[in-house]
Amino acid sequence: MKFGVVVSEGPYTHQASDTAYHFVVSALEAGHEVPRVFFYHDGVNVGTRLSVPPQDERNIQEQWTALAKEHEIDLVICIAAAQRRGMLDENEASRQGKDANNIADGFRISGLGQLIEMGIQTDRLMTFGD
Amino acid sequence: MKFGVVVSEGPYTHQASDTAYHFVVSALEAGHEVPRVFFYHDGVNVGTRLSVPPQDERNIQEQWTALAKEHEIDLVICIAAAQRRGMLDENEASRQGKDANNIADGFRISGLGQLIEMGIQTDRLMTFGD
Amino acid sequence: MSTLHTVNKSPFTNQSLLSCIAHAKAGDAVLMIEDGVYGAPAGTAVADALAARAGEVSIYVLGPDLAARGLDAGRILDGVNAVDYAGFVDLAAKHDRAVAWL
Amino acid sequence: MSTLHTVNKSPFTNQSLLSCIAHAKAGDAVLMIEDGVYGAPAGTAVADALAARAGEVSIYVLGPDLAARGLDAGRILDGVNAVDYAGFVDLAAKHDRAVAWL
Amino acid sequence: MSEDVKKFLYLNRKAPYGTIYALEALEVVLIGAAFDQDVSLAFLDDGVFQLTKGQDTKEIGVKNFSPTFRALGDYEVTKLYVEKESLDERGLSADDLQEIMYEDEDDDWAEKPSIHIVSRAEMADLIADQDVVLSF
Amino acid sequence: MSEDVKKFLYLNRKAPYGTIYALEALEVVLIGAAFDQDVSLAFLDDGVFQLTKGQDTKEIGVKNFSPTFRALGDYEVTKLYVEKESLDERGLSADDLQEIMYEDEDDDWAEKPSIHIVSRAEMADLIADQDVVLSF
Repeated sequence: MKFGVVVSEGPYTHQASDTAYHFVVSALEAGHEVPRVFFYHDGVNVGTRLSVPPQDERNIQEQWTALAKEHEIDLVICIAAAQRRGMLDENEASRQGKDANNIADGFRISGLGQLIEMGIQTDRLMTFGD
Repeated sequence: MKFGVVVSEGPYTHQASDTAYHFVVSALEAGHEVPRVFFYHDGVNVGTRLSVPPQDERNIQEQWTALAKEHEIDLVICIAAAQRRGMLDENEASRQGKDANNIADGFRISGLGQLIEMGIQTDRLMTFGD
Repeated sequence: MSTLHTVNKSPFTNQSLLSCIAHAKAGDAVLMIEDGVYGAPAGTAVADALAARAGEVSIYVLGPDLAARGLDAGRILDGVNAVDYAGFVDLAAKHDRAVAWL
Repeated sequence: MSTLHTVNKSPFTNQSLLSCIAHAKAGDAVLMIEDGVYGAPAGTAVADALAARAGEVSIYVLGPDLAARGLDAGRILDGVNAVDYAGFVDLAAKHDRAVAWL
Repeated sequence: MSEDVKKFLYLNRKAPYGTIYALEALEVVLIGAAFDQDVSLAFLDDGVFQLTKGQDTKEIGVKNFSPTFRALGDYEVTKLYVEKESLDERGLSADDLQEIMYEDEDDDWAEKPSIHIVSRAEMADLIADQDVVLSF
Repeated sequence: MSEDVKKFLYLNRKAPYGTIYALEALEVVLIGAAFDQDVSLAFLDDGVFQLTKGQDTKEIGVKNFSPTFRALGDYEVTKLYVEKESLDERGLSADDLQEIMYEDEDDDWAEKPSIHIVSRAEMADLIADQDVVLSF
């Protein structure tokens, strides 16, 4: 079965991104597919490569990046939500005249259409938020 | 009278940073002092210079930067909360081996001691959060 | 010695307003801000709980947040007074401490 | 055709669990996760509301979240079953849609 | 209805302005309208506050997005369900909500109301009839 | 007590792990302890869940910070007030909470409990007695 996953809250601040991660790991272990995870609202903050969590805590961004690489999951950060919250990739930074970008490896920025498409193309849509 | 102000939620996501801004503006207009605003929890995200809000919305970071400049308000972002959430200044970025930083003009990163000090040195502590 | 309590959550979703008024003391003030202003109108499922304390505790609501949400100031509970941001500052200055019921 | 409902907020603070069980239909499942697991123990102020629907609606709680919060699995309401993350996935696959009561 | 069309429900349970969920939900609805799915919007619990008329956000300095609901008909989003029990608890009636109309192309472009007041039981039936539920 | 010492109260009303507020509140308490103020911690509403014993976060992959409460005595943070009504509503009693002790330097280092179960009225009095209240 194909699962689509939405993550709506920021890392560490809310448990949503952790629960989503454990859900996706278990779904893949059970033989299901997770073609895409869509990060919306404060969920876009999961994709920053600038976070430095304490050494005895999990690194949420690195967990997602590694999982996506291993299982070819498309990690999409919503562009409209990202712009408000200061999440930019190299292209966006240059287009907006900003002098830095902060998107981590394995994440890409795209539009809300990717969320709707995920809802159409998967069998179940799971939302993790607040 | 001296007011200390804590902002605990991120910009746009929650109204807390807006309400805090209007409170500080009104306090200054009434002749009170606001020596420091302390950004904690997701409040640290107020200080990113990479946000690009829609043109018909307020720019929360720029509002704070301008107000701080005009009234010499010390805008402090908590370092521990900032590290988890990927908010870094140039020093921190270099110390942590990160290739970019994102703190806006007028904000500085410092420790939680600045919050306690603000509580000791002001007459009223106001908290805006969720 | 008295306290200004602020509540910023809808009382239909969150228990903060009820907890706040259960802990406020006679002579304190409660100010509803942000989504907390939904507690102000008369005729709701939470109005009685608030009205029951409106004698010994002064109840205020932030006018700009009321207007934003389309709540008619004419429909708020008797004894609840609207203030603007300057009035919010005055309340904070007048009471000895501020407690946010987040 | 049935629904998996998820609730992730403490029922002592937030109305989501009550709204969820008021909208769940016979044959649906409700899974409490994250801070939602505080709804699972017996003997609380919200236990009766949940127990009243535990016959026609299947009630589950996420075991890892229970353990994190120090809630003894032996004290949860009769008729509420604990699942792990794999069980969560199975519930999502088995029902026709998932609804998150955020 | 073609097999490629799914029933999408936007579940709105939060008040506007205090948090951004209501605004960002509306942004999804507008983008989603281009995908020609069978779209409904549900407003229950504090979500019913999104539709109140007379919203004036000038003094809080935040953009008033409530007029956008009146434009939904132009995007062929014409089914807005509002729960009566949620209105009642909040001291609201249908008269306190904005009038939101659409032109029915199947009925000689007659103007019709987009908002339908439904009972809690009908809301439960609506949820149970969906393929995809997006929660805000 | 010197005039430079203020009464600081940390107001804890949220459960642990679902959100970060409880953990980040504790981080403030630890740093704040160095400032030699008169510090109290209040646990009410869902905040009482922070102190439950037997927390095991291994499976959710999040750090268990509950042992840190037992170290507060070493930081001279020795006044933890827990509201009885909040415990009751949640089906909890004092026995469900961690034992948190400190050594009283004014009483020949006798071991004493840091947790005091108080009524709602006493909690209201405690709040009304503070100079600075930090809310989490």
